[in-house]
Amino acid sequence: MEIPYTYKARPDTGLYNAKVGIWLFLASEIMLFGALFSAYILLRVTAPAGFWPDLALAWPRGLLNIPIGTFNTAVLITSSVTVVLAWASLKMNNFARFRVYMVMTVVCALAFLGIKSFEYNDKFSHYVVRLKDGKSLTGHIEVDGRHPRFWNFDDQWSVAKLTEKKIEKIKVEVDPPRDINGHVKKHEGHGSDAHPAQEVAVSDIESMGSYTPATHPFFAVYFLITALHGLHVLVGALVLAYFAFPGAKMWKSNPEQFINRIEVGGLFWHFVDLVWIFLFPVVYLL
Amino acid sequence: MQTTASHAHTSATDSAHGHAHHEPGFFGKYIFSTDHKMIGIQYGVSALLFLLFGFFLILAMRYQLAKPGTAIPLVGPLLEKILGKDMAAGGVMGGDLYNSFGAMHGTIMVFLAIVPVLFGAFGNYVTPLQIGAPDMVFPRLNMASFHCYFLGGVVMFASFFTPGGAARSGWTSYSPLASVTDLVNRFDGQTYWLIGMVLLITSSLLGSVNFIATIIQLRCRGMSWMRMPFFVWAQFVTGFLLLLAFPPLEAAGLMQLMDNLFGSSFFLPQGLVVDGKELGVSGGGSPLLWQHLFWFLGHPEVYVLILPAIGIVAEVISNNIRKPLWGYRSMVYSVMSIGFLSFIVWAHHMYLTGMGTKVATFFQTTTMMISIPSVIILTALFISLWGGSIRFNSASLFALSFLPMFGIGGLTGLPLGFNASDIFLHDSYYVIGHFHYVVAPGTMFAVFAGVYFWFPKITGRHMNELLGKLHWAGSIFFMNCVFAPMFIQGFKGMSRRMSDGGTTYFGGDVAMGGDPGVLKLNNMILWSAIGLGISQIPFIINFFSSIFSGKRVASDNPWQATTLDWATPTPPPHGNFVGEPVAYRGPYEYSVPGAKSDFSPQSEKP
Amino acid sequence: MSHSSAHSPAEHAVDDHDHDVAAHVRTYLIIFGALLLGTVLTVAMYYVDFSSMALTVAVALFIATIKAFLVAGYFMHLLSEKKLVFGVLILAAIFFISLMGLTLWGSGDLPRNSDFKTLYVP
Amino acid sequence: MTSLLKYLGMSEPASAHGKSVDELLLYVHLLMGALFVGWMAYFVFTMLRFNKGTNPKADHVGVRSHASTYLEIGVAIVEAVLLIGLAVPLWAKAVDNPPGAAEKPIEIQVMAQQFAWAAHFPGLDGKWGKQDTKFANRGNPFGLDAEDADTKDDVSVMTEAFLLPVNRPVIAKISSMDVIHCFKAASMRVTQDAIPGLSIPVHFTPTKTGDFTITCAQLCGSGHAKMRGVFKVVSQAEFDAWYAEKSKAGPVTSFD
Ligand code: HEA
Ligand code: HEA
Ligand code: CUA
Ligand SMILES: [Cu+2]
Repeated sequence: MEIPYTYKARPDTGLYNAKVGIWLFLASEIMLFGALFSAYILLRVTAPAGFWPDLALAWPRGLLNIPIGTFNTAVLITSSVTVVLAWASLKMNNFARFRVYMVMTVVCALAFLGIKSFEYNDKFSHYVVRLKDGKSLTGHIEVDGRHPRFWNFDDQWSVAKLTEKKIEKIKVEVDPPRDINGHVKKHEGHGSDAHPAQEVAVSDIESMGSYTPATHPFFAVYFLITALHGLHVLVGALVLAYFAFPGAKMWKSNPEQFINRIEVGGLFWHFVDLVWIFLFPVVYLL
Repeated sequence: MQTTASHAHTSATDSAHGHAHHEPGFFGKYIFSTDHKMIGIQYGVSALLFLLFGFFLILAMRYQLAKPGTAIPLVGPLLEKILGKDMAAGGVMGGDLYNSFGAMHGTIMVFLAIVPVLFGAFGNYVTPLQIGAPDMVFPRLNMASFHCYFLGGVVMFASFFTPGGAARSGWTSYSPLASVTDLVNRFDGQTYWLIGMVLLITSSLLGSVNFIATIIQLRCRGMSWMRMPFFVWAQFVTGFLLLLAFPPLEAAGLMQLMDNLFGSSFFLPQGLVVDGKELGVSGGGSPLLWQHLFWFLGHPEVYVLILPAIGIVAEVISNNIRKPLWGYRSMVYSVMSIGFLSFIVWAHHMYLTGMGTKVATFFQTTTMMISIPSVIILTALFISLWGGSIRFNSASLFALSFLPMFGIGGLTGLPLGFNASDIFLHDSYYVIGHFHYVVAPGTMFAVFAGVYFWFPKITGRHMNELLGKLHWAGSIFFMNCVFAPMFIQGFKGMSRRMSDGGTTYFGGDVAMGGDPGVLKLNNMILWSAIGLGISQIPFIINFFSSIFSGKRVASDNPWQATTLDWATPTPPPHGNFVGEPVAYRGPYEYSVPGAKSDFSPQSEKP
Repeated sequence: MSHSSAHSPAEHAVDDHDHDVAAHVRTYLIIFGALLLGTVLTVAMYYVDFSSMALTVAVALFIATIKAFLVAGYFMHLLSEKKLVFGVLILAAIFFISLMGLTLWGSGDLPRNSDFKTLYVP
Repeated sequence: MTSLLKYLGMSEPASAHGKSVDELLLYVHLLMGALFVGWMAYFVFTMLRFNKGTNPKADHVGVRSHASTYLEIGVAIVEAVLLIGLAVPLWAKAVDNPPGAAEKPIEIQVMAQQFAWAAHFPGLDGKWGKQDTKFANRGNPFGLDAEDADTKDDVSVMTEAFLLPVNRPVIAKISSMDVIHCFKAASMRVTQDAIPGLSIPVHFTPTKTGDFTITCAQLCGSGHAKMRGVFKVVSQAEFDAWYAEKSKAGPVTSFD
């Protein structure tokens, strides 16, 4: 016996099955990301003052790369519109256009992930170095002529490890100074002189850590939420890619159901975009 | 509609498989089945096995409580051999082993036994039948849900054999304890626990999406909302609880996983000094955040345990008293309000973490509010009995005993729900008594009632009544002997989760007002628990022997029931119904004045 | 269902008129522009000093909410969606708000004179 | 009335607010008892009266009266009364509002660690010594700075019992250095989780002298069951003598 309403809407609810399913699923996703956002806000609100050394603030601000984040937002928004255009193309019976839009969507997704991993690497090699005199520096470091790489665990430095390896000095490419809001101070400008390299004696260092989850709850939250979001992007991209190519066979056999599938896949994709719409200001800008 | 069983077999195969007749192979039939009935059976068997396993864990613990410091006979040396000297030196259960058994007992009973058997097994098997659906709405998701559950179970089970042993921070896994118990093995039992939980949560999410969508979309013609059997309503609300309450725990689980594996500090505050040394973490986290996220699931979860159980009981009772449920509508509204309210009472588990008056008042008010719909449901069930013509068989005995047992458990929730009296009772054995009355004689009895009740539909054979009644008598007697003394122990101030059974506190400490008499109760509980275990033997024998040699059912509707699940052939074939089922009336039209028999099935044309 | 038809012919059946969908496409492109504009505004806001964190947060969330509304309302066709979907989303919204709100409230309202620190952390 | 609870096995309360806690417990249990007995009687009656033998033909409608509605409303009202009349005010008084200076409360710090309790008094000078995480270890759970002048006369009690004077309010600031524990002095009707990262005051006024146990009521690791603390409630004079002596000796923690 066939399961009814797989592609025709049930008269009294006005919905076909998969649509009910996806909205229920999205409701649970709201709770999932909602819990993470709640955790973020709670941790931030209760963070002890002076906890982040760089600023007189409990919570680091403005440490993420805003231009890149903005660009990625645009990429994701673009993919959101292309996916809905793909669906509209099918509605207008234009399969070729559908495929073009779908491919564009998937390309955007991959671009997003690529850019994100670039950002990740940047953070993993960015250090906060707390000095014994109470001051602290942040910036990329250079040890023995090498920059740390996040895929290489031997490359993650700590004071203990430096001492053990008998390394006496490291170089810190110090970040431009920031004001209390985390904004880069204007007159400092950008360019090469914004990153003066400074030698630091290991014996002067109290502690150091890269911008990783272990260094501050902010990074823990940032990495957890963006990684989970990235996973959603990845899964979404796989599903959409499947619909664009192998799964597109259904367009011949059962066009109605195929359009529904695209709609449902699109709903998921828009949701991923929605999460980012909140994620971007909340972790990059606030 | 009524055909004999053997006849049903043929007719079913004819019509349902008529169009595409291919028999699935072994894997297709038993492991990768997408048929809701087979998935229900898979869930049921795995969950009952976990139930037994959870019981063995607690049995070992109860021995340790009754005779602290002595080796567990038979099992002790085995534990020492398997789990190592650190855990069970000389066959005596150490503190760590006790804690890990306790944590795993709670986890296994809740997430791997009772929820899967109620929601996964009965929910899967019965819900589509009762609403007249051919299957679940997403059969492949349904299969994936079972696979995630099974994998989660395997991970949990495997964790016993990791270095350092299984998780041992309670089923609640409070941070920082969960993050600092094992600083040597970072990939420890707790990590397994978290991974297992993520799998189980995924399974629940897939399941709940499926259930809700099925109930919304696949109700057959005539099956309006108010004609749904109460069991279906219970599953519907349970689905929402799982759908919306579980994700925050998933989030929390991921955070704790990060704390354990990547050294982050979501739940670890500044300035932790563990084992006399400063813990090298950044700090800045909040231990209470974990508790909030855990109990945000934890409280709805307890209703996940009880609502389907009440659903089963309602079905069995109305069938066996030959009478409609009294106040069906108010029961439905109550179950909805329970579902809604259960999301905003969670901090009653956290009264003593430090709460100001305002928040504490909010949560105890909602807690008292949620007890009202429970009272309404129970009252409706009690009142239904009036004027009935009650039949006592194995199923109905269990269902009827559910009522006072759940009553005791629910009532003892009240003094816990008032924050001021919880000051005294918090984390004492009173709490253990409270919730075991709801989950053990409560929920478990509903499970048994359900098994006896639907067994004939599932297998085409009855279970043995004599063995069933034996099972019931032993169970109800020993259940009470196990859990009633716990209230007394609680009043005497005995704390839960104590590996020495309270000897440290009660070793003649007169000021506590505690006389060592409470310790003697531990002995009684041990023997009762053993008795309880023995009482299950008739059930296990009955269960397996009846599959092969039970009395064959005389008709497709051996209990003369009204709901659509009995309007199918026995056992229901793939696709469930012969012809399109239609519901013409409410679910419990028993003893309708003027009707020709004392039951008017939903599917019977008026 | 009475509720649907007038505004949303496109999503129900494949035999909708093409020009309806074409009209939708125009809407999508407008929304796309609005979203990009919203993004620019969000970033611009970061460089404006509102001199109050609360105000900054309010502005940022306000813009984000509008963007979310556009995506959900138009791309996800929520504006013309069935009641049932709203029911589910409203439940999720209520529970999300209570999770966030009560957790924050609960962690803030401690017995009098409690401190957010261990006895010795300065 | 509250002595009824003794039959249930409860110890006498030994603090000023303890009686109110017991009253609430009693009233709730009376409500529960009434419901239990009433419904059990009804239940047994239906089993006898309405089984297949005694009532072969079921009645489609059953109960026609609205008694149950009144009963449900009754339960709700009793719960509301207990809530508003007893639980909320009691919590506000016994948990939230600390005694004012006029009542001359004696302030102590309580620190939990795996698996022991420690108490810290400011000493005769009435000033707390300087405390810092970097000094904290097993022997010095309060992280006292040995160099600090205010520390010298502090009293910090590790394993033996500490003393409290009878009939004087105590404010105990509860905290933990590692995991969550729970400070439970059952006879005092006091329970408060000891949470790292938080310092939460509880207050009570002991009204009886004698030895009292502190139970750890929150799972905290392998030694949870053994984590027992003891304090003695004594007369003011006895307390003063003990306090002076301890204060002179300085904190007994080993500063290693
Ligand atoms: C199925 C499970 C289940 C159910 C249904 C409930 C139901 C309730 N629970 Fe329980 N509870 C748990 C499972 C459950 N609980 C668990 C597992 C824990 C411990 C978790 C842990 O810490 O590990 C716990 C702990 C717990 C606490 C925390 C205690 C503490 O740690 O200090 C509190 C506090 O408010 C509480 C309250 C309640 C209340 C008010 C209800 C109410 O909903 C009850 C309403 C029901 C009634 C009021 C009954 C009405 C009955 C009649 C009208 C008729 C009676 C008739 C006869 C007896 C014949 N529960
Ligand atoms: C649904 C949940 C559930 C269930 C059913 C049970 C069932 C039982 N529980 Fe448990 N328990 C918990 C959930 C549950 N428990 C939780 C959450 C905790 C807290 C953990 C923590 O502290 O973190 C706890 C803790 C707990 C403690 C406290 C430990 C401590 O604090 O130190 C005790 C002590 O006696 C206990 C005892 C029992 C007993 C004797 C049963 C008995 O009722 C068990 C009876 C079961 C059987 C007799 C098996 C029957 C088997 C079959 C029918 C199999 C048939 C098989 C086939 C046909 C294949 N439990
Ligand atoms: Cu400390 Cu339990
Ligand atoms: Cu609860």
